[in-house]
Amino acid sequence: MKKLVNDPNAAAAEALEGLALAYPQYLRKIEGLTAVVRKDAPVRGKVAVLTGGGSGHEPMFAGFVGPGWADASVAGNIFTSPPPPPIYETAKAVDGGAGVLFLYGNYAGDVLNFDMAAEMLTEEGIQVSTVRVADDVASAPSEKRNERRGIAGDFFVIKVASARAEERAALAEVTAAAQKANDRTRSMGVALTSCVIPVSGRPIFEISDQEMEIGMGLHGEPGVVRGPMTTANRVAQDMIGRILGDLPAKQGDEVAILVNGLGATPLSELFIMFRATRQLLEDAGLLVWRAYVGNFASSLDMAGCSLTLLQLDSELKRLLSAPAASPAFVQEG
Amino acid sequence: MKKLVNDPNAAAAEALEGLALAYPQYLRKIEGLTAVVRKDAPVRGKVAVLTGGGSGHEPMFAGFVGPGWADASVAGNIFTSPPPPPIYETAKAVDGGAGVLFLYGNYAGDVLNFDMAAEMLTEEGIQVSTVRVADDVASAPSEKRNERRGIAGDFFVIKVASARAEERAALAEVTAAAQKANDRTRSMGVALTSCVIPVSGRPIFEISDQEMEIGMGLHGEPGVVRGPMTTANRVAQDMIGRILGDLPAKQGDEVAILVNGLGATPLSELFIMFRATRQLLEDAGLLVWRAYVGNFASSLDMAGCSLTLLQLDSELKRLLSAPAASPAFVQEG
Amino acid sequence: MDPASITPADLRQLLAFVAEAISRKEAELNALDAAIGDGDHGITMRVGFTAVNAKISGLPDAAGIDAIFRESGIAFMGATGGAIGVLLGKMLMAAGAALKGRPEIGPAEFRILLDAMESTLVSTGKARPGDKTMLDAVHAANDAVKAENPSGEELVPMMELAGRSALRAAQDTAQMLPHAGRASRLGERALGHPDPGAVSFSVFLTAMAEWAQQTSRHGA
Amino acid sequence: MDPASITPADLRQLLAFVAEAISRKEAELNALDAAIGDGDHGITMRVGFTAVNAKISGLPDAAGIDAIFRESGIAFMGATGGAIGVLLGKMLMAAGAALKGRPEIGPAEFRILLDAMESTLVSTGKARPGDKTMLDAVHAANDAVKAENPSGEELVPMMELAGRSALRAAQDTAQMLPHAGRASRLGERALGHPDPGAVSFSVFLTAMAEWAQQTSRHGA
Ligand SMILES: Nc1ncnc2c1ncn2[C@@H]1O[C@H](COP(=O)(O)OP(=O)(O)O)[C@@H](O)[C@H]1O
Ligand SMILES: Nc1ncnc2c1ncn2[C@@H]1O[C@H](COP(=O)(O)OP(=O)(O)O)[C@@H](O)[C@H]1O
Ligand SMILES: [Mg+2]
Ligand SMILES: [Mg+2]
Ligand SMILES: [Mg+2]
Ligand SMILES: [Mg+2]
Repeated sequence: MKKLVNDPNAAAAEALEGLALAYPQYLRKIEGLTAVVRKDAPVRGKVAVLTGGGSGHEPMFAGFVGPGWADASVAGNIFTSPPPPPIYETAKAVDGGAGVLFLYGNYAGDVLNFDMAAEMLTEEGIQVSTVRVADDVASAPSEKRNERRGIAGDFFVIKVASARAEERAALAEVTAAAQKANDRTRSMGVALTSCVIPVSGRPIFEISDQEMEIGMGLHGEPGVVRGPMTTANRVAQDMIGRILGDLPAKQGDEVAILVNGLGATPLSELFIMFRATRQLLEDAGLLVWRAYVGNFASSLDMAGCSLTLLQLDSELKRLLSAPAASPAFVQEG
Repeated sequence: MKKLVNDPNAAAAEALEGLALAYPQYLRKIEGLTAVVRKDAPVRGKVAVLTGGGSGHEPMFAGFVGPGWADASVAGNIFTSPPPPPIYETAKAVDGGAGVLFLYGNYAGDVLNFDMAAEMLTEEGIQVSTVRVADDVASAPSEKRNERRGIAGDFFVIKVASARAEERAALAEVTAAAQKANDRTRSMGVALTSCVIPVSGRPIFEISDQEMEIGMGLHGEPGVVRGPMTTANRVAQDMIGRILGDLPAKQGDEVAILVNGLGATPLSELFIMFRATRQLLEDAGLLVWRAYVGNFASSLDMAGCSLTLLQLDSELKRLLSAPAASPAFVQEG
Repeated sequence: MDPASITPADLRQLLAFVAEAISRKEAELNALDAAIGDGDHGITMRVGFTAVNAKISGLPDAAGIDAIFRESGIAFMGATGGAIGVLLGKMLMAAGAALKGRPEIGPAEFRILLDAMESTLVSTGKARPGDKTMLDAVHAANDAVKAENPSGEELVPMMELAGRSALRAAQDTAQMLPHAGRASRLGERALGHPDPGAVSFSVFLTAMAEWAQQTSRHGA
Repeated sequence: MDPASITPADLRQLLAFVAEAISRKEAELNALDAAIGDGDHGITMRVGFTAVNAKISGLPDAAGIDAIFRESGIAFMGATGGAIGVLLGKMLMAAGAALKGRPEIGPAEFRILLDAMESTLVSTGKARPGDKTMLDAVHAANDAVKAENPSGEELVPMMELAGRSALRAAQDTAQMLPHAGRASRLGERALGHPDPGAVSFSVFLTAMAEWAQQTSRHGA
C-alpha cells in the first residue's frame, strides 16, 4: 500500500481538516468534532440540511457544504458511519429554528446512528426529518427500492434539498423535494480494482487484472455480475441497460446525468464513459439536460465509476440549476 | 491494463468529445479538429488565449476553456503535442481581432509545433505571442529556469492570462500578466506509481511498492530523488523545501497553493497533503491566500500529486479571483 | 477473586482484558468483514474498546457494575460509529441498566446481562435469529445459559458455556444467507463466510470467560 | 528497377515498406522512449507513417519525387504532433524541396536528400551532434555518404552505408548524456539508453536500404 497519509487511523480526520483549511470561503470545521458547517451557519429561519456518513468517499460528503449546498456534514471513520454525539452536536450548531433534514446513504450503520441522533434532538424539541438516499439499482430489486443503498445519487438529492431549503421552504417541503429527487434517481457502479483501507493496508476484495464487477458498492459490497473487462461502450451499455430497466422514464423525458469516478480512474476515462452513455440515452429517446463528470463520491483509491440518472421535472430543474458554491461544486445562478 | 476506453488509439479524441458533449454550457468542439473553443468564440475585440498540448492530463487543458478562462484548447494524442494545422485552424477560429496568446507547457514537442503554427498565423497577419509555462523546479536548476518543463502551474498562468484578457487588455498586457504569473509559479511533483499509456498498455517506468519518486514529471520524466515511501507530512516537507529554496518569497508574502492529483490519488490524500503543506507554509511565515485541491493536471492513471505555489501581488490576486467558468473550475465573482 | 462473582474492580480489569483480545483479532475481523461487508469491523471494534478503557479509567473508584457498563456503552457508541457502535453501545448500556443496584456479577447477573443485551439488540437492530448477524451469537449464548445448567450455578463455567455457544453460533453463520431485507448487498456470496459481528461478539464473551477462568485459578 | 535509381513509383513502394518496418518496431520504440522520455515515440512514428501512406496513395500518378516527399512531410507533421512530427515532417519537406526537378533518386540525389534533412533538422531543432537526439543518426549517415566512397557511386551500397552508419550512431547515443539545455529532464539516468528518435531514424534509413537491396536483387 502506498498512500499519502500520516497515521492511518487519523486519515479521515486529517482529510477533513485539510478540506476545511483549504476552503474557508465556504465552510468551517466545528472544533473538536469531525464535522464541517457552512461558514455562515446557522442560517436563521432556514431549514438546515445535514449530511454525512463514513469517510473515504471524498469529496462526498463534506465537499458539498456551502451556500446553496448542505449546511453541515458529519464524518465518521473510513467507511464507518459517524456516531450519534457528533451528529447531534452538529445538528444543534446548524439549526436555524426551522428544523433539520438528515440526508445520508441508506446503510444499516448510518440509519442506526442518525436515527439515534434524531431521537436525541427530538427530545430537545428540534424538528428532524430524514431522507435516506437509495439510488443503487444493483443493491436490491425494484420491489424493495427502499432497501437499496446510496451511492453517488447523494449528489443530486443533496443539491435539490439544499436549493429548496435556500428558497426558505418549510421542513416538510424540503423533505418532499429530497424524497422526490431520491425517488427519481438511479445509479449503477462498476469496479475495476479494490480500494485499500489505510489502517488495514490491504485490498478489501480480490479481482484479477482481466476482470471488472458491475454493480459493486462504494465499500466493495459485491455487485451483480463479475466478468471480463471490456470496452467503455459495452460497460456503459450494460450499466445504462440496468438503470433504464428500473427507471420509469419514457421517450422525450429529460434527465440529468452524473458520471462519477471512484477515486483512481482518471477524468479522461470518465469522459469516454460519458460519451458512450450520452449516445445510449439518445438512442433511448431521452434528453440529457445537464451532465456532471468527475469524482463526486469515491471509494478511496478504487478504480471504476458509477453512472447516475435523475429523471427531471420543472421543479427539479429549477433546484438543480440554482446557484450553489462548495469545495466540490460551484455553479453560477 | 484495465481502462474504461474503446479503441486505445482513439482515447484522446473520445475523451475530448465526451468533455465537449458534457459541457455545452461552456464550450464546443470544432468539427473535424481535436480542439474545443469557448461557446461564444470568437469574442470580438478580446485577446484570445489558446492553450493545449498532449492529452492524458485531463482536465488540463480542455477543461479550462470557458468565460474567464481560455478561449481554446487544442489536444494532441496522449502525451504528444498537437501538430501545427489544428493549432493554426483553432487560433483562426478564436481570434477576435486582438491577437492570440499561446500558453502551453514548456516541452520540446510543444514548442516546435506551436511555434510552427505561430509562424503560419503571423504570415497571415494574425498577431501571436507565446508564454511557455515552466514551473517544475525539479526539471532544471534556477539558473536555467526558462528550460524548466510545465506541470500543474498551467492552472495559475492560464487563469491569470484569461482574466487579464477578459479585462480587454491588449495582447502585450495579457502576455505580460501571463509571464508574471509564470515567473512567480513553482511546482514539485511526487509519483507513487507509473501511468499506463492506453495504446502500449504498459507502465512507462518501474517503481516498487515501497518507493516514491520526488520531482517526477507529468510524463514520467525522471525526478530528482527516488526513495522509500514515507508519510504525507514528510513528503510535503521535502517538496515544499525544494520549492521554497527556489521561490524568492519572504516572510509575510501571500501565496496561492494548488495541490494537484495525478489521476489515481484520491481527494482524501490530497487534503492530507494540503494540511501538511499549509502548516509548512505557515511555519515559513507565508500566508495562504487561497487554496485549490483536486485533479487539475493529471498524468493518466499515475498515483501521486504535485504542489504548486504562486507568489501573489495585488494584480495577481485580482486576476485569480475574477469570475470564471469552465468544466474543471467555476468561480463566482 | 471469589470465582462466584465479579466485583466492579474486577469488571474494570475484565474489560481491559477484553479490549486486548479484541485488538489482537483486529486483522482477522477486518478480513471477515471484507469478505461480506466493508472491511472495517476490526478497526471499529478496536477503536471502540480503546475508548471504553479510556473512559473506565477515568471513572471514580465508587462506580458500580451498572455505571461501568453504562459508561462503557456510551463511550463505545460515541467513539466508533457504524452499525456496531450503536448496537453494542446500547447493549452495554442496557446491561448497565439491567444490573442497577447489583454490587457484583454472579450467575444470576450474568443471565440478566445476556438477556438485556439480546433484547436491546433485537429492539434496536430489528434482526431475527438466522439473519446472519451478531444476534445469532448473542441469542445462542443467552439461550444456552438460560436453558442448560451444566455445572450448577457457577459463574465461570456459565461464562465458558456462553463463550463456546456464541463461538459455535458465529461459525454457523457461515452457512446462513443474509436476510434479504437487511443485507441484500451480500447475496449468495456471503455463503461460507461467518458474520464478523457474530464472531466479534463471541470474542467478547470468550475473552470474558477466559479472564474469569484465569483469575479464578490464580485466586484459588 | 534500375538498381542505380529510384523512380517516383518506386518511392511510393519504398515509403510503404518503411511504414511497415516502423510499425513492426512500434513497441520497441515506445520502450526506448519510456526509458528516457514519455513512452510515445513508437505510437507517434506509426501514426505518422500511416498518414504518409494514406496521403501518397491519393497523389496523382504524375507526382514526382519532390511532390511525394513534400506531401509526405506535410502528412507526417499534420498527423502526429510531438517533437518528431515537426522535425521529421520538415525534414521530409526539405528533401522534397531539395530534389525539385529531379526525376529519380540516384546516388547524387541520395546525398542531397540526407544533406537537406540534416540541415533542416539542425535549423529547426537547434540540437548539436552529441546531444543525444535523432541528429546523431542523421549526421552520421550524412557524413558517411559524403566522406566515404566505398563502392563507387552505386545507390544501394550507399543506402546500406547510410543505414549502417545511422544504426551505429543511434546505438552510440546510449553512451551520451543528453545535452542539459535541451533535455535536462533526463539527467544521468539516460546513460545506457539509446535515443529513440535516433533509433527510429536508423530504422527509416535501414528499411529504405533493405527495400532497395531486395528490389534490385529481384530486378537483377
Ligand atoms: N440490524 C442489525 N442487527 C444485528 N446486528 C447487526 C445489524 N446490523 C449490523 N449488524 C452487525 O454489525 C456487523 C458489522 O459491523 P461493522 O462492520 O462494525 O459496521 P458497518 O456495517 O457499519 O461497517 C455485522 O457483521 C453484524 O453482525
Ligand atoms: N530539438 C531536437 N532536435 C533533434 N531531435 C529532437 C529534438 N527534440 C526531440 N528530438 C527527437 O525526438 C525524439 C522524441 O520524439 P517523440 O517521442 O515522438 O516526441 P515527444 O518528445 O514530443 O514525445 C527524441 O528521441 C529525439 O531524437
Ligand atoms: Mg462500515
Ligand atoms: Mg510525447
Ligand atoms: Mg463493516
Ligand atoms: Mg516521446
